[in-house]
Amino acid sequence: MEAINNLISGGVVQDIMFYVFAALTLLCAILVVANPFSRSPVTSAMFLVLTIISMSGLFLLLHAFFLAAVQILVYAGAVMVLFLFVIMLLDLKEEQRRKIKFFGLAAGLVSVSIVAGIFIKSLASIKLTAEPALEGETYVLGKLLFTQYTLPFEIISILLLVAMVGVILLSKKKLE
Amino acid sequence: MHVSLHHYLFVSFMLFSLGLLGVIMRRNLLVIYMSLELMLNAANLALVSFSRFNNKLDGQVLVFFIITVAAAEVAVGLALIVALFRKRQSAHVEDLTSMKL
Amino acid sequence: MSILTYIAGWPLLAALALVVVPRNYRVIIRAIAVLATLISAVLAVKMFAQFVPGANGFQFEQQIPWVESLGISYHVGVDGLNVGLILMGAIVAFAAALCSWEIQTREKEFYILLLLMTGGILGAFASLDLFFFYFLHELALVPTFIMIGVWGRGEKKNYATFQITLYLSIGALIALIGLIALYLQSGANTFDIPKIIEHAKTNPLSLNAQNFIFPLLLFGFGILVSLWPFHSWAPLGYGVAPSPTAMLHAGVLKKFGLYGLIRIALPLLPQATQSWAHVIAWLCVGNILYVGWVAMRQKDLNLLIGNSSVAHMGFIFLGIASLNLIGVTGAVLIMVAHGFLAALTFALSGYIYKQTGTLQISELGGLCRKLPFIGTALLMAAMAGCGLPGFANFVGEATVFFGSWKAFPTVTVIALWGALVIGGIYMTRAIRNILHGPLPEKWNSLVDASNVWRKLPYALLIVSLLVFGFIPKLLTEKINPDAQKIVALATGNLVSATAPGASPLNFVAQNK
Amino acid sequence: MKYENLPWLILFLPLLSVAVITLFTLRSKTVSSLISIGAVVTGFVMTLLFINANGFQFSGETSANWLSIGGLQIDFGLKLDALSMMMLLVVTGVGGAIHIYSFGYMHDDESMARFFAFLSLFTFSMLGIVLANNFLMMFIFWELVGVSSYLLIGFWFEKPSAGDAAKKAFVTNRLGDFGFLFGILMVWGLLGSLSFSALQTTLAANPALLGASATLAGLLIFCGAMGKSAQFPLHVWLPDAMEGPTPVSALIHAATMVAAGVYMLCRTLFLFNSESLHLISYIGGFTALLAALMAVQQNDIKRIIAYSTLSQLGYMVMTVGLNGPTPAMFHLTTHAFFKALLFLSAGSVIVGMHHEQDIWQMGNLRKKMPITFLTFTIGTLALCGVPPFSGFYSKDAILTQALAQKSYLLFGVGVFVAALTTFYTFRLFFIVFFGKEKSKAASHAHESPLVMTLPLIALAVFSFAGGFIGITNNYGSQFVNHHEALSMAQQFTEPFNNLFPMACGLGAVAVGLFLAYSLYNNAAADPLPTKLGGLATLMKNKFYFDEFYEATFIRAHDFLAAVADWLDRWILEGAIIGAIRGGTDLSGRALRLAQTGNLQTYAFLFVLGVALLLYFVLGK
Repeated sequence: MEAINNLISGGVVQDIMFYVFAALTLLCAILVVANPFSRSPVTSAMFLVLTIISMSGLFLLLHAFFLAAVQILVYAGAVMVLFLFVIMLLDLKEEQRRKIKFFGLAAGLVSVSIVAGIFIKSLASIKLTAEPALEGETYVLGKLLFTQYTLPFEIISILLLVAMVGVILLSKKKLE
Repeated sequence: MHVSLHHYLFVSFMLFSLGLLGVIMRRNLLVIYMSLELMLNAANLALVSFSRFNNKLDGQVLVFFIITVAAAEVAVGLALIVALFRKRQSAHVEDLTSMKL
Repeated sequence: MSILTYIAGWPLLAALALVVVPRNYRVIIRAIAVLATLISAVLAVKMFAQFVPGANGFQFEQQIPWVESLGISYHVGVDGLNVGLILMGAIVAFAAALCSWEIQTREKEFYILLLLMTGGILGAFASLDLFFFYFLHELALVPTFIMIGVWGRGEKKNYATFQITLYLSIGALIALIGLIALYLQSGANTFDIPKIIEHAKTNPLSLNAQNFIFPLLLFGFGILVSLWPFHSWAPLGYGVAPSPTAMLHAGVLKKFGLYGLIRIALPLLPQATQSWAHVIAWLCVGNILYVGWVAMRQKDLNLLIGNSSVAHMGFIFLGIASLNLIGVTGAVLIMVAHGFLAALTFALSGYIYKQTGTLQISELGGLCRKLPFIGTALLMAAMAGCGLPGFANFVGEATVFFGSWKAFPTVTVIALWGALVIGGIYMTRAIRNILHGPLPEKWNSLVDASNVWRKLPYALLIVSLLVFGFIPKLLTEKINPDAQKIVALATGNLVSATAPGASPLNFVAQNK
Repeated sequence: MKYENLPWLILFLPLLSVAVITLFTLRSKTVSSLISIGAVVTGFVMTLLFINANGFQFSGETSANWLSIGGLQIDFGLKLDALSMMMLLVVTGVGGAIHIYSFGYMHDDESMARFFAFLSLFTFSMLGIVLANNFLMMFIFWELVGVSSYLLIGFWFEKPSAGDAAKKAFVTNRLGDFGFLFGILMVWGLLGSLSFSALQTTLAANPALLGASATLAGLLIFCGAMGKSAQFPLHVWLPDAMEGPTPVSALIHAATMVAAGVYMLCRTLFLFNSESLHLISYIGGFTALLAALMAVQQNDIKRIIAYSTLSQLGYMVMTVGLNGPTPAMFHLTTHAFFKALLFLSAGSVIVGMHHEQDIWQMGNLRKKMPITFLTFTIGTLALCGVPPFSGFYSKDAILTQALAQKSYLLFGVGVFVAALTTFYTFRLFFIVFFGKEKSKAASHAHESPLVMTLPLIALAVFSFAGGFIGITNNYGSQFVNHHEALSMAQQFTEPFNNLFPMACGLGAVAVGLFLAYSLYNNAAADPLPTKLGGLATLMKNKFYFDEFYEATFIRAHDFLAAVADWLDRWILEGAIIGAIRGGTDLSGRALRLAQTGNLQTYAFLFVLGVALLLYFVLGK
């Protein structure tokens, strides 16, 4: 038991877990965007759920326990249910395999390479300041939210309310 | 090799690129929307990892907000898609173009 | 609160009030508009009467700080230069509101825009802060475009709207660049015009800065005032504009650029003004002679009036270019006089259009028989337009001639020819073809302006022209002391304006 | 100065009457005309009072500041001296007679109130010219006179010819005014003042002040007179001006306004140097000759008299040019009387003939219209210069002046014009009043009412006696070379002091009368065209001046206007505005290509934009 604990805190297991979760995340993400077997949005949605779950694993590794929970609750729970609900509602057939447009492909590649360029460029300028040493974040995070970030917090809640009203209005049958 | 910030950032970048590719190349509105979520999550991951390696919690607060906004956005966006679908009977991007060259 | 705030404020307030009046209460809408402008006009007359000629500094001043870090404040006040303009603007606005009965569609919006325009113009003239000076002008300018576009007449409406909007926006933009450059270069860190001028007395702007800013102001304002060769928007725009809009724009709003030149460019950019004076003077020839000829060819009454109004701008520019007390005073005199005159002519052409449905000169004729009142008024307007003594225009033009004679004798002689001969030719031709001659059968049903309300705007404008024509001292004794100050600033510290390196390019290079 | 306020009243009463008529009484013909007549008659009485109180040898000024801007000081001032007081008498006196006459003449016109308003406006402006004490005041009233003349010529505006004539008169006058104002500016620029008395003092103290531009300035000022007094080459408007009602022709285009040029020359004589005066005298002589020749072949009764006015004005201008302001003003005054008389009599004839103006439609009117016949005869005799009518004295004074200045050519012209004058006047006289009735209207002609004939009689008295009641004396005191005061008897025999000019003048009259009698007594058609051939055609067509101006001045301006209009339309509007408009349009079209409506294209562009932003923000 002691040995296992050491193994975990020693970082080797954490490293392994990172690779596992990262690989899982990316693999599921690929399957969301480009699934060679199915074009159905349902499949994509299901893989998105997997992506999100594996991402919350990454969050755990980063000691963001609260966020990991929220991620699963909000994303994998609420948001994805909404997605699936809409997909079912619209009763979408499996997407036909249209030809990939050359323009789309080119645009995608160019965009990605641009992002990659920016990424590499900015990586160079990153300097690590300290070793990660935060513990018991959830309590601190809560305190931060309700002290320093009270105003944004309230605004966000209003935003949610507005979004709710907006959605009700939008989904009324007759849009004027 | 010890896992460092760069590893997380690389994953975040990959996620983001995948999302971007999806947005630009896929034609189904819903899938595009999911790709957008991917991109948002990529950003979240980057923020959380920055927060972790900088010993500051502000990044996590931001992620918290992003998740909330994302929830609201998904709700509104999906409602729009539904409304659009009712009008056009399609969730296909190319069918939605109405401008003429 | 200064009386000036009320003069400009009432119309704006009334515009707000109109927003909540339901659109089918036409009488109330009209009444509110007329009443608001009437109050403005009465207050303006009161202000004009109370104005003390030659008092030091500005009168009826009011200043409320707004953005203190940039030095922007709401600052209004009058001196001899703008007191007449505000009076003229308020009276013209009242007349324009009275003439607006001819608008029959979307009245509510029209009156709101009209009142906005009125408040904007009066505020711009009263304003002593560069920011509000420009902002209020734009507030008045934008409704013009809408009014021409929506209530304009004729086939070329869209074309003309497009043109005038683009052209004037470009002019305003150029002027804005100049004003911002002026703000930055003056170093006074304030938008307050008197403060900038005070500051410039001890720290004059560098020659390079002056030579960079002055052309911007000249051509920016020049476009707004239809300085040749940037004039072609004017006849076109006025040709299609509904007459109240044309009255306010040609009469009042157009003077803004000229006023800006006198108020800002002359005292702040003296050396540049001196080196550009020749250019301005010769551009006037374009306005006076060339546009006069163009006016001779016009077959549409509004185009003719529009061109003649452009020609009149030439005299004002000539007065400014002469850079002496007599010339500048004359320029301000014409600005006031031409305001009344332009409003009068456009109001009359509007009436004729309303009655006959056409302004083609060849279609008209003999109208004096059926429209004695309108005919007489048009005749008087035409006579005032070709500089007949008794009307205020003559005083202004004669003064400008006396002023410019010493500075630019050749240009003065050409301007004389334009004023006396060419002006006489096209005005009498128009009278001959519109009012004289036999009355065509189809115009037998025309109705003259019969009741007091219909006659009032015309009578008011004519009386104003006559009063200032007979007793020009009313204006000159007010203008004189302040024109003196401006001229002293504009000609005072004479540094050779053609010093080496005085080109705009150098300025840009040094500032990089 | 006693009664200092009286001149102001005299000046402003007519203006007041204009205001009252236009504002209140436009609907009532009688009230309006009475107001107008009252204003001018009161003015006449006041003038008499004023002269009675101050005497003719008095000279004074009264003024109020009108405009004062730095170096430009303009007074609204009245100058009262013999010159202006005598003119006041003429304007209010002759004007009053004509006002009263108009009451009868215009009685059937529905716009009579308007007519009297215009007439009062004219009287106001004319009085202003007479009383002005500085150049700008004079110019102001100069213009006002021009416009009232414009209004009155175009009074019957529904007649196209009236409208055209009014326009022509206005524009031609404007040409003269252009020179006038130019000259005023020049004088002001050099001498720094506008007031006549100040200018005279300055110039007397330092005659070289005008320097090299003295001649030019003089000629430019003369341009004003050239327009108003219809001197060659700006004479073309006056005959056309006869389109106005006859009282207007009498008042404005014979007695007062056209004389304003001559008056102005006399008023500002101190400005002119000998070269400019020389040129002026030749222009005057040439005008006199030209107009007399044209008059010979005209057939419209008013036009004949109009040409004779032109010719007489030429006489006066010539005399001023010969440095003889006194004879010029003398002739101006007598001419005002007899020419007004002739016009009014002609008007009476026209009314009697039911608005027929062709003399070849008239004939034998002496029996039908005895009073008119009598007054017309007096006017004719005075115009021709038959002793002892007033014209004889003034014409003789002119010829004497020409001889005294040793200007033999102009003397010859004067004598020749005198002969021509007699010839064409009697041609008119014989055709209209003698011979047979040449139309039905002539046989049904009738005498005019008393309100018209009374003024005729009053004017006839002055036309007869104007020569020896001392007019010369009064003018003479104004100028350096003035005559001694003469008694009436001496006045009466004055011409006999210089027998040679008198003899020439009388001889010319005799020749003219003989020719006219032999050709036109009992003539049914004009015999001259066959005798003179081409010359008669030239005369009849006024030497083609109208056509010449049409082809040059008007065409040139129209051509320039067309060019300017073309430039404006295609270059300024087309190219410059077109470029702005087109540029906006083009960039709009180009940018539209980016708006495909395809979501993914937008997304791609969005990425590019973000990348660009980041590139700038993060550093290059």
